[in-house]
Amino acid sequence: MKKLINHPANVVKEELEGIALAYPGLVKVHFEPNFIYRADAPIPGKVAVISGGGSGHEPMHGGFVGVGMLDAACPGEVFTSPTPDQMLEAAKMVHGGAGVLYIVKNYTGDVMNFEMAADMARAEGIRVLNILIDDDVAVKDSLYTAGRRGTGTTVLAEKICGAAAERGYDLKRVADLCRRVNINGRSMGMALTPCTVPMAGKPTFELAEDEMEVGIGIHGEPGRERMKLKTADEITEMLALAIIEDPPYRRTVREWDEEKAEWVEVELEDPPFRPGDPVLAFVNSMGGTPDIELPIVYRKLHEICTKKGLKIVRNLIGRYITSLEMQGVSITLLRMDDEMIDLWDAPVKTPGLRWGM
Amino acid sequence: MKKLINHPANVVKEELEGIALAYPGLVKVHFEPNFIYRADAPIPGKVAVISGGGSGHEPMHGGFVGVGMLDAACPGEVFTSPTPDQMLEAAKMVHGGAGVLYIVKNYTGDVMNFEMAADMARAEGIRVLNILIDDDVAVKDSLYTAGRRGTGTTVLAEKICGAAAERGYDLKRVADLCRRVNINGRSMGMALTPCTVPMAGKPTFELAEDEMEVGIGIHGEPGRERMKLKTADEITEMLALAIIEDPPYRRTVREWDEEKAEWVEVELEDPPFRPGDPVLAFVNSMGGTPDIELPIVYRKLHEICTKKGLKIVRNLIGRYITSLEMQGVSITLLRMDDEMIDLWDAPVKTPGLRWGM
Amino acid sequence: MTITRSEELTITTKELLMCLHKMAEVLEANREYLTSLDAAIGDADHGINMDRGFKAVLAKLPSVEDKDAGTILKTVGVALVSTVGGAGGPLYGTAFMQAGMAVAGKYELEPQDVLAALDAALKGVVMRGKADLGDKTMVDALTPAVNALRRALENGSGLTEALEQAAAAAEQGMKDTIPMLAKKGRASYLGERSIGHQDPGATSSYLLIRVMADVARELQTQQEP
Amino acid sequence: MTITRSEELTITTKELLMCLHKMAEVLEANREYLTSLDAAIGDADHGINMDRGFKAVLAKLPSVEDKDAGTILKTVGVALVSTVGGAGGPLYGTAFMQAGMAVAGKYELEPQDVLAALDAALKGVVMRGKADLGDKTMVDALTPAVNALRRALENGSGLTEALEQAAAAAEQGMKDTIPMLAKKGRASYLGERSIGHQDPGATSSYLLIRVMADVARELQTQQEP
Ligand SMILES: Nc1ncnc2c1ncn2[C@@H]1O[C@H](COP(=O)(O)OP(=O)(O)O)[C@@H](O)[C@H]1O
Ligand SMILES: Nc1ncnc2c1ncn2[C@@H]1O[C@H](COP(=O)(O)OP(=O)(O)O)[C@@H](O)[C@H]1O
Ligand SMILES: [Mg+2]
Ligand SMILES: [Mg+2]
Ligand SMILES: [Mg+2]
Ligand SMILES: [Mg+2]
Repeated sequence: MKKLINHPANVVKEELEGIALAYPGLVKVHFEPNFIYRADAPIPGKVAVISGGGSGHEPMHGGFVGVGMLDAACPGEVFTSPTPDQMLEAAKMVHGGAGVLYIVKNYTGDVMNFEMAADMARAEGIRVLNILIDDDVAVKDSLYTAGRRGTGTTVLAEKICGAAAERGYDLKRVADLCRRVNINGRSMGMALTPCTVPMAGKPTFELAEDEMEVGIGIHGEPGRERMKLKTADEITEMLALAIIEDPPYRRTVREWDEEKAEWVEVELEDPPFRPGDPVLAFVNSMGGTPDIELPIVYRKLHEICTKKGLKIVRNLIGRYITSLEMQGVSITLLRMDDEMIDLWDAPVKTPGLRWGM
Repeated sequence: MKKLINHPANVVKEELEGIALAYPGLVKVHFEPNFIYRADAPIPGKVAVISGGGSGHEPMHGGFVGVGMLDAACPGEVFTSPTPDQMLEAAKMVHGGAGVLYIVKNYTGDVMNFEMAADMARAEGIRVLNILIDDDVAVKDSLYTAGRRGTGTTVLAEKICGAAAERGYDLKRVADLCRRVNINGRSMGMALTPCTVPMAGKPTFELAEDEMEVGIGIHGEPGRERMKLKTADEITEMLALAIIEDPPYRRTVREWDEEKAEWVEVELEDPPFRPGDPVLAFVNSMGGTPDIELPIVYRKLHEICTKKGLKIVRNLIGRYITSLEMQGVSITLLRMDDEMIDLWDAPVKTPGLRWGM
Repeated sequence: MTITRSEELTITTKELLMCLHKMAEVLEANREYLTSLDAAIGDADHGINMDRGFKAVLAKLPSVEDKDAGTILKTVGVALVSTVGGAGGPLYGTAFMQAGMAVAGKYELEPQDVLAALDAALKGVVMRGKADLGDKTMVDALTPAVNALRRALENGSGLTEALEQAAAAAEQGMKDTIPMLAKKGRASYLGERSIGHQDPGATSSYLLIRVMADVARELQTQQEP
Repeated sequence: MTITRSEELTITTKELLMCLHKMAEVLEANREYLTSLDAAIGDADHGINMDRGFKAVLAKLPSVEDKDAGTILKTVGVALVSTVGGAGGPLYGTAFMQAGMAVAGKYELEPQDVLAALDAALKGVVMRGKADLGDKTMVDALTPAVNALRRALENGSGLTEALEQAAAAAEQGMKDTIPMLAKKGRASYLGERSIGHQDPGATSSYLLIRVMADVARELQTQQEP
């Protein structure tokens, strides 16, 4: 294992120490429990948007804390969901009296930990809603699986909901928007190489020189299928068509019902893409793929979208939700509406995403 | 070789096609000869800042074309200096009548090609000055080598000079500023892994699991020394001290003398760092190193600078000048003055660096 | 019920603490093993997570060593919830917290208390994770273990023997996860590819019950002259 | 000078074009070889660059096939400058452009013309790159080649023989770069580590001169009954 680290057990702690030193005016770091939060939090009257998940996906989520995006992020160990006490303490630190939105990627661990945290926060009198992101079309059904994983759409939801909260949307509106972003976003990823969790010390799987994994998540786990290496155009087409031609996806998710004051099962359906849809096209490096390769993928994605009648109105190309040093790419398409476009364009100032200020 | 490409020979061309599709309002791409240029160029009365070099260092230089930074960038083949016709045509396309600054990294190929281009552009009546960036302290002398290589300081010079040009500085002033940035900036890098040039198909060198290369350039070439792998703290200390304790560096470079209308040898000296110096600290991933590791390096760099009395007034942490998928890191320290800080903070809008707009 | 009270082994809080220390040792010893199982069908952290969690447990135990078994177990649960993370954290955390509720106030655990605690633990895991038998999770090791424990005690076995049977059932349950297709947790994303691999959570569950059986046998041996 | 004009081989533009085609072939065949030499002490692109450059040259040649040798060579130089890039582009580009200037207007090259062209090429490389003998560059192959060619012609050898000696000298010069410490170009950054490796540019220079000698021998053989 070759990494710029001191000791595998200290990676997250030392990363957080570095972040605290690097962006003092923008974010602060709380240790034990660990979370990164806006330097100017709490902002009275503003909904606090909080996310979190395992480390190793940088810049997500810690790199998205700042003005116009997240109020706090809770980093777990590498590829391991954070714990409820982190989420609870983060909520207590940044909430401004207008409630907290937890944006949760749909992984069993994340879901359970964030649900526990929400219960604990409510017990302390803080309004909390949890919205799940489950956008990975590599997972076909939700009956025989834990449901679709949360991947690329998470970044877009954090930006759009962060902007909404900054504009003064109330908790219910931010949560509804987040759900809307989620059901309109779809992703799929692939890997050319595995990655190595520092504490594990060896790659999460092995791939021959002429093989790739398709339909991976973001935790170095093997994907749905191993296949022979293909060209960038073929890979892009495979991912893009899986997304664009994905049928309606129906499942139930657990959300907190504020009126009933209990967790309820909510049925959701993702409408499929249709010709004429305006979309945000997001080409994301899994971490180790160099920037020179991303426009090659974008080029083909643009061609396919055009052929399918999808109009790319915004794009995002780079490393935003990664799996350590894994080489590979994921594609996310998000059907946009005017409100979402407007919120996407709103100023944002975080270590990982910045414009307009 | 595992890459998201179609054919090794088409990598640069298809990358450029993708860039043209991805940032239509911001940059345009000219093919044969290849260059990327500001969509709103030429800007009458503004000095045009142009750079270029081999591809494989993305986002440098093409990702730095836009408002407040480069007017054009000329990408060569991977790790191969571009050709004079690219530089000439780029100059003709973007110059706004106030002259052109070529920012040139000190590699034999880049230097010769940019000198030929400058001669050709002057023959066509365009005022051109070339300023060299030679900041890599891994190269000790200039008598027995081609002189220090241009590395991390290039990114900072492009930002600062781009901002100056945007503000209306004249050619001489932008060139003087660029020279000042160069003599105040020092860098050094190291690699944990090699990288693979697409056309070559195999790694540029081989390293054992417990080895690293120290004092590398940015072209996948082996470094000054191969040594046993060390911890992030030890590596950071090694690079940082080599930079901070570097003695005055003296060499002659060729610059164009506008009065004499000929190339002249100019003697330059880089003053060493002194306690109290305000610096910009730049921690750069060589491409494949994941973002989680960079704050770990920054943390130690911050400690060392503090101990040495250097005051970090600005920083930049991320992937900006890379060697394809190479894992490793480079550190650059730039002694700042108020003018440089002010220009650093000025708005910039490029695919690779953006703030304030 | 034909259990002769006088012959019975009971577990004091001191012995419970010893058992928890053993669990921590065993999880440390099996860290790579559990992690490699998780690498095959998950994300290669289960052993690391459990080891980190039980190290945190060890750090917490001194502060409750004079307390009742319920308090000790709840403390373990809270420590696990706040240090393990992932799926394992809430699941094992809930399991220990529920087990603690089941024996609240007790300073000595009789066989029925052990059964009540383990049964509560299993119910806690199911409540939190909603996995069914056959979904290829820790439930597939815990369920047969609790059933075997109950049956053995009902049939008049002593605690040592009953825990031995529970451990054997857990081991079988763990092995039975190999041919299963995962339907819960991270492994479910692999679809057919999850078949042929042993579930890491079922494995850690077996290991923990194995420790309980081993500790009981050791105590029994010490008590017999 | 004791050269008997009647015995002499001259090079027509058609033959020059043939020679350039051969050069392109040889560079293509040696692409990996030159690149691997460059990987050891440079950046692994010299073979790729030269191959790309000469492929571009081939594409340009039809447009000048009726032109004089000077125009042909200058066209080659311009094509190289605008397609090779790196250090090789300006250096070889300048070399061919200068060679072209040296034989401007000629449709047939006599031995002295060949010498003048090669000499101009070398001077062009030195003017552009400022390398000294012993710096471990193409200059270390070109200089002995030009010297050998001049000496052989002065000593009365025919062009074929003289070019054979030039090629042998270039080959020796190329090999002599192995123990050298690089002082110019990318390899100079390696310091001591550049020692023990053959310079890629010296190697491509040898290969090009080798082609000239081979082509001359072939023409000679064809002309002799
Ligand atoms: N819904 C669930 N119910 C019960 N056990 C589960 C559930 N989901 C996952 N598990 C168990 O958790 C184990 C994985 O734990 P761990 O690796 O610590 O968490 P993560 O999957 O978040 O990395 C699996 O092997 C499985 O036994
Ligand atoms: N200053 C110089 N003068 C003469 N030849 C040089 C000089 N610098 C480099 N070379 C030659 O160029 C060769 C490398 O060419 P190439 O690989 O195409 O360019 P680059 O080094 O830019 O990648 C070296 O092997 C050396 O022979
Ligand atoms: Mg995990
Ligand atoms: Mg090169
Ligand atoms: Mg796991
Ligand atoms: Mg080279």
